[in-house]
Amino acid sequence: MKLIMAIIKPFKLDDVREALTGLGVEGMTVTEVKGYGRQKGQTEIYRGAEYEIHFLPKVKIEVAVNDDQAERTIETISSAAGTGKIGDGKIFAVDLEKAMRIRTGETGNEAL
Amino acid sequence: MKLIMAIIKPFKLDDVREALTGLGVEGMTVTEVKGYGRQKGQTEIYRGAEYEIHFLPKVKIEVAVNDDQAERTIETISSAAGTGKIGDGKIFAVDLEKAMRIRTGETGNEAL
Amino acid sequence: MKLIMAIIKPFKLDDVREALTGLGVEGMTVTEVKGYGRQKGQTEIYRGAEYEIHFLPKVKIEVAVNDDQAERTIETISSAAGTGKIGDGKIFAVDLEKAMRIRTGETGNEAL
Amino acid sequence: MKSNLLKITALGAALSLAAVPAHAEVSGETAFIFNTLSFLMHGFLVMWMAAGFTMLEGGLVRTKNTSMQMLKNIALYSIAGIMYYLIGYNLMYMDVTGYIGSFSIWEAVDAGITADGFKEGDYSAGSDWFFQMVFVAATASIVSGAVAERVKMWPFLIFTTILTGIIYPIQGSWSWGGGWLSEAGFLDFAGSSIVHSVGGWAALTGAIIIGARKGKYGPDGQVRPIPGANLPLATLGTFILWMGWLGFNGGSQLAMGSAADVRDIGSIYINTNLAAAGGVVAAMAMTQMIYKKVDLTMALNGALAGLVSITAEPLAPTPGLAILIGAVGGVLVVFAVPALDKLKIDDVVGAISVHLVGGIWGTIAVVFSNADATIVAQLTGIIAIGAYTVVFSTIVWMVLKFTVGVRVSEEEEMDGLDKAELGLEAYPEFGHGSAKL
Amino acid sequence: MKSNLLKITALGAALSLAAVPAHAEVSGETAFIFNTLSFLMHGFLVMWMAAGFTMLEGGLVRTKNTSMQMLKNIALYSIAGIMYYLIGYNLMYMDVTGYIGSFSIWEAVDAGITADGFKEGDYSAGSDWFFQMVFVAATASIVSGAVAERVKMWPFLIFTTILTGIIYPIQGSWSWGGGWLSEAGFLDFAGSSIVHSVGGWAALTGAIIIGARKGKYGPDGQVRPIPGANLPLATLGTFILWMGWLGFNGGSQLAMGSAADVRDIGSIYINTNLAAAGGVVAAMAMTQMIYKKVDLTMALNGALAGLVSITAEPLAPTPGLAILIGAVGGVLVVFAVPALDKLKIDDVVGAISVHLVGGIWGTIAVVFSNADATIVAQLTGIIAIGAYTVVFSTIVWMVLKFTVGVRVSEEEEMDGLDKAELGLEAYPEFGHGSAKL
Amino acid sequence: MKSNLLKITALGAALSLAAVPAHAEVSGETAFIFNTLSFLMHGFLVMWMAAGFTMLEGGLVRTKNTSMQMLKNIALYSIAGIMYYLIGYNLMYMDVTGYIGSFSIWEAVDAGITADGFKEGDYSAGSDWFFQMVFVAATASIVSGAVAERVKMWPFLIFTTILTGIIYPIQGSWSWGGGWLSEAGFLDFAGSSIVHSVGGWAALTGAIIIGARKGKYGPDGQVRPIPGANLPLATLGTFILWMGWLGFNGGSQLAMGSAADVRDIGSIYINTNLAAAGGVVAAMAMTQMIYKKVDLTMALNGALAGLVSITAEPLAPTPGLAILIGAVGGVLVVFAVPALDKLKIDDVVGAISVHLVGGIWGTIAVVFSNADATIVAQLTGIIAIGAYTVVFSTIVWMVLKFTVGVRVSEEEEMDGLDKAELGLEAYPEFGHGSAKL
Ligand SMILES: Nc1ncnc2c1ncn2[C@@H]1O[C@H](COP(=O)(O)OP(=O)(O)O)[C@@H](O)[C@H]1O
Ligand SMILES: Nc1ncnc2c1ncn2[C@@H]1O[C@H](COP(=O)(O)OP(=O)(O)O)[C@@H](O)[C@H]1O
Ligand SMILES: Nc1ncnc2c1ncn2[C@@H]1O[C@H](COP(=O)(O)OP(=O)(O)O)[C@@H](O)[C@H]1O
Repeated sequence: MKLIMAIIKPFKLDDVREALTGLGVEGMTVTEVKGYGRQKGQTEIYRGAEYEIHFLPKVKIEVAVNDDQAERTIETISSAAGTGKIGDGKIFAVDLEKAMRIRTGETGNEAL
Repeated sequence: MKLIMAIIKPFKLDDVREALTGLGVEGMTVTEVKGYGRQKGQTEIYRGAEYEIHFLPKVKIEVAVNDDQAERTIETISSAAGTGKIGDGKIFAVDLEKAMRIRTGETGNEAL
Repeated sequence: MKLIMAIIKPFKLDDVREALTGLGVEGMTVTEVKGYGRQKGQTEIYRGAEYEIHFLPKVKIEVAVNDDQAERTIETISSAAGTGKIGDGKIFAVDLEKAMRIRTGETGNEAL
Repeated sequence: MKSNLLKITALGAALSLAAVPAHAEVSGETAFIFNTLSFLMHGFLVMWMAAGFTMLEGGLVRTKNTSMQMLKNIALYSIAGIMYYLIGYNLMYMDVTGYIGSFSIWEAVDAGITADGFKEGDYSAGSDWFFQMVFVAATASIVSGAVAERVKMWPFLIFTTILTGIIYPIQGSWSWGGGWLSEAGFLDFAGSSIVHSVGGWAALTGAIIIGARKGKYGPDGQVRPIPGANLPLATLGTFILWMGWLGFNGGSQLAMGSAADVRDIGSIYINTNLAAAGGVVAAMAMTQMIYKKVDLTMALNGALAGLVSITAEPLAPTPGLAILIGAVGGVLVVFAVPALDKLKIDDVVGAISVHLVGGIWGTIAVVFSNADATIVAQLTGIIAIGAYTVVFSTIVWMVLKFTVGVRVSEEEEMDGLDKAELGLEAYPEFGHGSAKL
Repeated sequence: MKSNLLKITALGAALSLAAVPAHAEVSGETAFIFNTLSFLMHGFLVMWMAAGFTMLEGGLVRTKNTSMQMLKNIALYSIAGIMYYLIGYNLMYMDVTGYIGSFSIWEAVDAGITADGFKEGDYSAGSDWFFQMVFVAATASIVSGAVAERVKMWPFLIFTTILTGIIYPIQGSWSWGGGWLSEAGFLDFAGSSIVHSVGGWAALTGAIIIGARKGKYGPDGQVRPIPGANLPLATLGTFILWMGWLGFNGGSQLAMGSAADVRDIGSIYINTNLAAAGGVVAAMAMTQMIYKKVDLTMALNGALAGLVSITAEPLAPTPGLAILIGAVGGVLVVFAVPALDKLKIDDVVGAISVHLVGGIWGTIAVVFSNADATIVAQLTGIIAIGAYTVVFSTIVWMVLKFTVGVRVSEEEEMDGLDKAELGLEAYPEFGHGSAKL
Repeated sequence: MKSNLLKITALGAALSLAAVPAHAEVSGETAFIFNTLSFLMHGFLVMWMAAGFTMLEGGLVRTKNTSMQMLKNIALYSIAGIMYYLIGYNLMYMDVTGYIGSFSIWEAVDAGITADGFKEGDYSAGSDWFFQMVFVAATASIVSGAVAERVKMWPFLIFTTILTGIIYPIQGSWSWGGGWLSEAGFLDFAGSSIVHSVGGWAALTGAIIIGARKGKYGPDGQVRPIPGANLPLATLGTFILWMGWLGFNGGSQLAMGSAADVRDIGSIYINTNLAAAGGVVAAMAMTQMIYKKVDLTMALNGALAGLVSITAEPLAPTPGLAILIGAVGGVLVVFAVPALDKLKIDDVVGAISVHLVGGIWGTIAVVFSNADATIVAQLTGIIAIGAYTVVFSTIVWMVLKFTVGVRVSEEEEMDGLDKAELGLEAYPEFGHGSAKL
């Protein structure tokens, strides 16, 4: 199993959710985050003083999928979240050793 | 070492924290998240229009434990967080390569 | 590649960010979290009743780096975030299998 | 607000209740003070409504547009005052030909205070100006709520400038200025039509011309609700408006210098308050019945719809009738909001449903309690004011659209106006202790 | 609020300060206008207290119950007005037998305005109704704060209906309506007992019958604080109440038509304000001494306790005594809040400590400054009003409990009333830019 | 606020507009009631400004200091009232020698009400006290905003005690108390200098002595903005202050018992309102021109700067001039804020720029409309009041600094004052459903 983490633009969340649902992914966890990458923050003025906002609002989604689905999930997120502009985000994948559904106690792929 | 992530119902947080303390787990990180699994969101009405709330409020806990404790930690979370109803949540575990306590610089199991 | 997660004191965030920039790390994701470790919560009084605040506000940073940079990143965070007092925080590292930059589709080290 | 002529007629009707030696024992100067005080006291209550609109709208937009809503409202209130001084007041009240007053700066010649003593009903001209001025601002606030979250700031403020300086005053001259509508027998005590519908019509044309927020309506016509970010703020705004409305309607008695006048102001307070109460209860009952859940935002809109509905005639109804008139307003708003959505007219805060629908209903409802009102005259006023405001507003919005543009870019809309147009956030913090993100 | 008879006595005492040619130079109609204006102006201040209660309570509950608190308060204010019109006012003031008035709808027969001229102390009946009405709403607001976060909405609103339509007016007839308590010499100028304690008793029975919030008290009796979610909102609410209280007490002078009356209103403003100040300082000092930290929520409660304490006699005390009376109120609240917790009576916002404890203290404190007050009469009033309200409220809460139920399910309580009963959230956003979660 | 002597002069000027049979038809007692009512009504508006300052400051600090800002403001308002009663009022108005009044507790001897009837301009002493008292609190609020986020609570409250009990009243005696400054011809109608600059000077010395917030200024002199956490709250506060200011300036007419007086109050309302409007528009235009983006917080500060600027002479200017005076205030604030930052004087909410800079400008601007004002007298007042306040404040701040300390530790500052000094959080929740974190 893989745990796929993607950091995307907040307003792309709905598109990504719909795309993943279309793929049969049945669960997702979302966190409000801030971040920067090549898309550096912006310069703003507040009460006459310039300052750099280093972190921009993003949304992090986490999806646990079985190994077969991993590649397709990444691609789906990538195409649903992309706008072609800087700040589109990143996708990371780590190996997921265990998964358990609390209600039933199922583990492994069953639990996803 | 393992990093155990569990997504649970918010009001179960205190029970889980107490159960883990009982187990001797000495640290924990909590994040406010939203998510869905088999428990799909609900339909609500707002100003005369129906809409689906896709994501429900959950709490994500992260606990780093040594390998021996991992299994017991998962079980403890599972039983403390369970209500038997949908939406009880999921537990994931990934392999934790390194851990460090910033204050002392200790690493590995010492750091947990 | 490694995904480095560090839980630090909120007011240390800027120092850590600057230190990492100095190191050439080009991206970072930050999450507002609460947590406890050896630094247990505090006792407070509210309307005449004592109570323990179990979780204290922290900030979690996540940085994906290539294998070579991992060690140096951990050390940099550690020294930038440290105050020598309890509650300084922890750093965790997990193996990162895949990374992708959404905008360009680059993967692996290129994507970081 | 209506001319003194109309007022005296209305009073005549009201007085039939009890024989009153009106003004018998109050000296001319004392009456002058009372009348002026009424404008001032009720005026500061109406001024307070500016805060009410701001909080209401601030609570019903998304966080990313909240600061902009704050700015637009404090700016429009400022502009309204300045414009009403520079052009508006005299356009509305000075040498009205029937259709329009004169273009000139307002100057306080306090005709009321003369060496020859005081005439019945005299008051200080400045206090009247102050009271009238806060009404104009209300009209502009209505528009700001409807077109929130996508209109560009400066074009919106240009529209506000024209609305408060020209559009509102001209139609106001027809009725309160003593022009043709007042001759035609049109009755609108405190402005269900003259203030609220005008704001509502301007909001409607704006909402249509600017278009709906991105994502509000799905491709197959489905409606995607965009919940307001801060309901306590919206509730606070509603209470502020409720309080201010006592001044809005109470001060529109235009006099407090006799026992009968102050008694009437009391009746107006009661009716205004109970109409709002009726609106709340009706909206709650309706949403419970239709949707099986009470909708807080509809209850708030219900209160406001009740207030708008009673505004055209807050004096003549019995309290029981006032409750009913307000309740009908509350019911109407529950239906109007989804109806507008079906038409894909995107009104962020329900301003059109409250102020336009409620305003029309309230103007019609005058005939139920005021014997001097005729349905023909009322409809004449509703239609004339509506047609005029729609045409004039459309022209202004259109000119703005094809010159400077009225709508922010899609990306700016996504990022939110706070970031895009103001470069700041309403709640900029992230991480309880970290200030400098 | 007290009958005019009582007022004149009180005035007599106050006037001993300086020889005053009361009403000598004010014409009857002018006095009528002033008296009526006092009701109206102070009435809109008291109306504003509805917003104060709403914000205070909204700030002291958890986010998941905030919208519900908004709704309950705007609904109860609406219902209070309608019920006081339909039954309450006449039950309290019309043909009071000594124990009860008459069951009938209020009708404004403006007795004050007649062809024969004006009698001393005349005012418009409607303005009095308006002023009285806003008091009823305050009573209901007190209950809503205490039983927040677990009571079911509609049953709560049914309780409110009965409280404002029947429970409050009947006991009100005993004193302000001129019934047996006023004959017995019971003095309660603006309602420490008649308004605040009644609300407090109804809240107490409610809190006991409905039971504590889940998780508030641990298995071994320990108290688990549940901090309020929004302290700025609670502070705003306190300031609103403070402002409104000037109207609450000032307007209870019932007249402004003579130099002596308006002078007395001034004294009332001063004492009301300073009692609140005393309450704040005392609560701050107490929490600093006992807990080594000042508690903001206690300071807010201290202000309100000071206000409640001075309400039974805001005119007679010197400013120094007013500070003291308020300060004792502030001290009492610091002890009452944990004491109630020890009894496992869960009062979400401290309403019982503020309004019931403060109300009893204030009613007793009348004897320190008003020579006409006797401790026996004051205790008679306190006990009679308390016993009556407890019995009546208990019956209503019990009937509700065993019919429709008064408490939401455990799961609904966990999810919060906003989600469970209203289907919405007070602050629905998540992710600064994502509106549609 | 100025002595009656001054007022009558001012009136003389104003009356030249129209021949007025002042007070001709109003009986002595009726005038007494009107005058007193003006103090009371305008007094509750100024009291409301306490809430305005609280919300403004609460919105412009960071979340971690919000509760402390709430507490400090409700505490200072309480202390101001008590101190002004115990010492302040008599020090300012009782037997003023020219430089100071007498040390004694205020006692309401209602000189105005005598058996001999009423003299021109009489009012109840208590109402005057109430109106004056709320002014003192405003002075203290100004300080609280500037030194927020790092000053220790109790030392700050000690400073407040001295400021409101001694510093403010002594200089007040020089002008409004009839002392040497009023003899010198210094004119400050409602307190641009006497209230606002005094607060501003005390804030300035405090901000310098306490030092900047950690992290506000970088090592190389760069300015790091620390955005306020809640702009809707700050906007609400601004609207509250705007409303309250109508009372602040309007009530400073000190009389309402003649047609001319109430007319003048009307003019004051208009000018006050339009000066604020001018301030908003000017600040918006300036920030747009200089920074290419409108800054909401500057627009809010602009409104307040406009209000402060018109306060020294809100009666004499034409509305057009009032707009201009306010606009200059709005422009000044846009430059003053970054200028102070360049000097590394850390003023959290812009209090010094608004109240001190605006106050000086307003005091000078009197000469543009009031023929009795001389630039020499105005500068004398500005300098004398400034020097006195700076010296006295410096001494108090310094004594506090070297005894109990004025600043929290660096760690407490990092954690926030709410946690460090109060042990609670303004918004304690985390996780929508989890209350007990
Ligand atoms: N190396 C990294 N480690 C962790 N998070 C990252 C990293 N790089 C980018 N991110 C996250 O991804 C978000 C989007 O990054 P973006 O600016 O699009 O990066 P790039 O342009 O480099 O692809 C950032 O806001 C940040 O939250
Ligand atoms: N595949 C998944 N990947 C990531 N998070 C998930 C996944 N499935 C569920 N979750 C998280 O767990 C929470 C609880 O899921 P739940 O509805 O109880 O799932 P199930 O009924 O499938 O066990 C969800 O709200 C979501 O945050
Ligand atoms: N075992 C753990 N698993 C997950 N997070 C932890 C763990 N231990 C500590 N943390 C996180 O690190 C933060 C800082 O911990 P701290 O109190 O400094 O720990 P210690 O004193 O044990 O090093 C905590 O608030 C918590 O968020």
